[in-house]
Amino acid sequence: MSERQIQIEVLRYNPETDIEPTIQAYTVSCLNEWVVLDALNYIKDNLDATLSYRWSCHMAVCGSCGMMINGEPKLACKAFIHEYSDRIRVEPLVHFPIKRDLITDIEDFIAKFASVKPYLIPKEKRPISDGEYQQKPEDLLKFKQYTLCINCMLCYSACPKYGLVPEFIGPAAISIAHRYNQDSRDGGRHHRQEIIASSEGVWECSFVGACSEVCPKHVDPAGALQQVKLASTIDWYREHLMPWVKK
Amino acid sequence: MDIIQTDIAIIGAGGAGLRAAITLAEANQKLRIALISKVYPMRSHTCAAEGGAAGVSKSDDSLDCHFEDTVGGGDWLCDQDAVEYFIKEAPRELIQLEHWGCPWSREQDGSVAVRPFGGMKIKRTWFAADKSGFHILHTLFQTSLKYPSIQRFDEYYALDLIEDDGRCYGLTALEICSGQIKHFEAGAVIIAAGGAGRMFQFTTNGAIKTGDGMSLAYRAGVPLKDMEFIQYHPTGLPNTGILLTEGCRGEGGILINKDGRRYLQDYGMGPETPVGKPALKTMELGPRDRLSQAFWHEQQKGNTLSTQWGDCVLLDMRHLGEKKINERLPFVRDLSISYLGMDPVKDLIPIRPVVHYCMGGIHTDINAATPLLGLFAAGECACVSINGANRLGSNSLTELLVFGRRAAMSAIACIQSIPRLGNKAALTAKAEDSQSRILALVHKSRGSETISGIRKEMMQTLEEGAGIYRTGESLSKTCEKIAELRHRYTSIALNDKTKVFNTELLQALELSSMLNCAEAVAVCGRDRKESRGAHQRLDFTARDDTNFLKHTLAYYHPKDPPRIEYLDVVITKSRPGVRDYSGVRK
Amino acid sequence: MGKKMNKNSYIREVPRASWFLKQPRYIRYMAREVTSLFIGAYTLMLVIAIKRVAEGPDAFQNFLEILYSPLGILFNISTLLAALYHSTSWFNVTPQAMPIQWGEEFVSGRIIVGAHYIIWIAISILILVFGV
Amino acid sequence: MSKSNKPIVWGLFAAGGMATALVTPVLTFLTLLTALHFTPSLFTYECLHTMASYWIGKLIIFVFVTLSLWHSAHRMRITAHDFGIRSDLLIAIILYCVAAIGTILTGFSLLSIH
Ligand SMILES: Cc1cc2nc3c(=O)[nH]c(=O)nc-3n(C[C@H](O)[C@H](O)[C@H](O)COP(=O)(O)OP(=O)(O)OC[C@H]3O[C@@H](n4cnc5c(N)ncnc54)[C@H](O)[C@@H]3O)c2cc1C
Ligand code: SF4
Ligand code: F3S
Ligand code: FES
Repeated sequence: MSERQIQIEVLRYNPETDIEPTIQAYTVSCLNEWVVLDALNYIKDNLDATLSYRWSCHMAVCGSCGMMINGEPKLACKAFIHEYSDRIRVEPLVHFPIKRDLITDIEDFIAKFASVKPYLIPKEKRPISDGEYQQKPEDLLKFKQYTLCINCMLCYSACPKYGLVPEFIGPAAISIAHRYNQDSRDGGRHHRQEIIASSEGVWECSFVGACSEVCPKHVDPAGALQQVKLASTIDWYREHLMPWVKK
Repeated sequence: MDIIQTDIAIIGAGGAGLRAAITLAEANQKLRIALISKVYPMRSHTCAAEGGAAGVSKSDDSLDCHFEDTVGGGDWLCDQDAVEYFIKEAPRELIQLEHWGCPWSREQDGSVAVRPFGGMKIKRTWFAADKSGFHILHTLFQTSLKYPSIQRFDEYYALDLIEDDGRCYGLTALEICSGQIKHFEAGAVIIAAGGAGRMFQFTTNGAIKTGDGMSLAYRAGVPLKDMEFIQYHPTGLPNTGILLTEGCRGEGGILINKDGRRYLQDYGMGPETPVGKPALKTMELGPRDRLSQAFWHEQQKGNTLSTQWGDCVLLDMRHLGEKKINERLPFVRDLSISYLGMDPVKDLIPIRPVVHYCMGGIHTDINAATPLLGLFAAGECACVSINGANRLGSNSLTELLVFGRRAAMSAIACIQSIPRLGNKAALTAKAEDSQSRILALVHKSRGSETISGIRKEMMQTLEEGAGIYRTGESLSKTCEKIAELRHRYTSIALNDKTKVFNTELLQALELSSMLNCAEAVAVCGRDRKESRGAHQRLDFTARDDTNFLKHTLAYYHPKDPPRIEYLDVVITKSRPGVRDYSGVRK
Repeated sequence: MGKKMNKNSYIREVPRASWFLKQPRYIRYMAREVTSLFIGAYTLMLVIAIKRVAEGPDAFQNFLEILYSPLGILFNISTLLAALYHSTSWFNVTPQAMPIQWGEEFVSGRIIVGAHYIIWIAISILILVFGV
Repeated sequence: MSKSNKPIVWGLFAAGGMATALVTPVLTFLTLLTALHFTPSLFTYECLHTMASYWIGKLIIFVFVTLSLWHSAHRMRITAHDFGIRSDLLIAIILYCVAAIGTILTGFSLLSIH
């Protein structure tokens, strides 16, 4: 197992004492198979117990450990040391306020996520005693990809539109709405349209595509958003040019 | 100190906590529900569960079958009335999740698909590819957003239960982002704070699984039950401990030693079954305890492969083919490639047993009620005793649902029937005490011990003394060591005095929880002088139903090791018998 | 670059007009967007050309004279480059915007992109054959 | 929140994007040839005039030019915003007006060709 001396430069910010964030560098001898999170844990345990960051699963599924690594939004538990040079810069996810060190305030995202009604609004109610809804594998495939989002918010950090227009509901939240819209069991699309087809919704997106490039779970939010635009456009033409056609 | 008034407080927003919250919200819109969690709900470790959730749904299966598999798998330490209830409710809960949108994998005809799991005679595990827990958690979290009465307190760390005169009246919790301590006044409290696998160095558990919930109840006088039973999962990645689900074997993966032999046949799980045609309840589909123990024996015989990460055996899935692996085990493939640089489609994957699950936990009865009035528990932190001495894979996710709901219903019944007459002054004083304890910890300026130092020693001693195979001697040593560590813990001091997001403080609190749990593990283990399920002693190799067909109860003591008591196992219809995974029997 | 906000959080402001210089992928995006300037100008040129055609051969000849100027040549070269960039960047993302499910499986993105390229080439050849 | 009216233009934008992606490169290539005095037959007065004298020719030219105009106008609106120009409404009005004028002009020109 090879080891390398790596300079880990971490953005530090303590709201109680600092006016501005500063960069602090730590030298860590890292095993080549480590991820950046391992290096942070090493620092926390051995060099500086005050360093603060979030993490839990260490297997890229809980979505806690999103941070900017060399300027790119990444999961620290899936950013392999061997892919980096001897100096790694770690900062909190951009576009989110910094609470402390690598910890950001994500309430804005949580509120937006909740606002799109991300739950099944059944097309037809079914009592438990009737068993499960029938859903063919091909129907499952229509939305499966969008269920894989771990809410890590890397896409929000990558999306310049969210940075410029903070009201933008953003990639992950709209993708989860799309996920339910595409579900054969769901009938709640028009409820969600009220929110996601608004100006702060999908129309803030100009298909930069950065969200999909950084998404660690290949959710492809960019794709979801364009599909929502297409569907909303068809809705619009239908409502305005053919008002007699029922929704 | 701020007081937050609520009807029912839930500690933990993993699968069990969310299921409880939704039950409460549906039962009565007017209930004030406080859902308290130290991480945002979707970060809870339920998200890591891969394989699936068991419940009888197909016509070739039966409740009796699920019952037998579970009780036998648990080496007859399960409370059979609880198991019966669990099994009866299981299908209902899984269907309910389906109705909430859980993306279960499907058969061609549109019905929910099931896969085989270890120790089961019939395929009955519902799965959503190999991200079952992830989908369950997210479905529950998203569904919970429907209910405005569920008030979430995300990133609040529960500190102490507030109890007076034998009844629980709420808790104190630290608002992590501000460092302030809040007093939650509640008519009932449900603990759903997950497991404690982080006591061990090599584990599939996430950083948050530090036994806080167990410790909360334990310190409030509620016993921890059957803590000696720690499940090792046979197939973890050797470098990180990341789990490769039992589904790998369920779909047909095989285990071989360094000579290419399917060694499980040498440990009572043979005869060998054809490669790629797994037979239920035998060979690779034996139960976890047996498989992990077989590894240990292979290691003793020198049949394991020595790698840079220690001794391993090999998991061979190549014969499944790329298509099936992508469809059924995409996450496993992704994890192996990312974290080990090996692709199960073409490589043999080295694996070794890894600490995975705590069978033991907060003692509850079949209603999810603890002996402390007003306190309930569900999920991995609880021990209703459906898992006995060894949990069957995929029973736990279902347990979260069944007993999460059960705990909620019991809590409602409790606040309706039992008046809430706490002594205000006494309760406030207790809350103040809790606050002072934390402030003292933060402000203490000089300490001779470090958190990481004590943690490391704790992990080491558990590994040495309470691993797959144990002896009286190793366990006694571990007991002493942990008693010493608990004592030394009082000499730690924090470097971080910041209020906002003081993660060092959290680590200190978590370490104390783990030490409490670890001591229970070691002491309970030392006193159980038999081998049963996941608790295997080299000095008492046989199961001893005369003396130990009993649950161990550990009672907390602030300074000394816990007091141990025993409780009879509830047996309704299945007398202890032989656990047979030879595949010979029909 | 930033400012302090209430609730003690620190906000890093995004520079309004220069944000895209931060990352190559943003520059690629802006390049794609800026093609619209060229395509727009070119289309206006077409509008004028059509108007000149309507006005008669002399008017059209005048239009051609402008086209012959060095500026006209430069403009056409840059428009060609912009148009090529626009086309490729457009086709490459079609599968995201319009996934196609065929039976159970989704058609692979490569096939969708490939199909667009084939149609593009076919149309271009057709126009070339017809137009030259 | 109310539903946005952007779909009106977005429909044209998307259709125009596809149309220009398919056709514009080869057209610009032909005009470049013209500018370099290798005038292809398409860009002679006679050819254009003949094409535009048929209804089908008019239609094709009109649809293409219009879509292309609206595509660019809409994208430029976004681009202006991306460059930090925040008077979105003003920009939108200007650009869409240009596109509308272009559309009308093209329509009239084509109609007057017989
Ligand atoms: C890798 C892995 C794979 C697994 N696969 C399967 C499987 O396939 N099938 C199966 O049946 N089981 C499986 N299990 C087991 C199962 O996933 C867990 O037992 C189960 O998810 C535990 O759920 P829970 O709700 O009890 O706790 P968790 O999901 O762990 O949630 C605990 C909650 O408590 C909160 N909490 C903890 N302490 C505090 C505190 N002090 N203050 C406030 N909040 C607190 C946390 O924030 C969290 O929200 C697996 C486990 C692991 C680790
Ligand atoms: S869409 Fe992808 S990047 Fe965005 S939150 Fe979900 S998983 Fe993360
Ligand atoms: S990066 Fe942003 S602009 Fe749209 S395509 Fe993704 S949300
Ligand atoms: S620690 Fe869970 S995603 Fe990185």
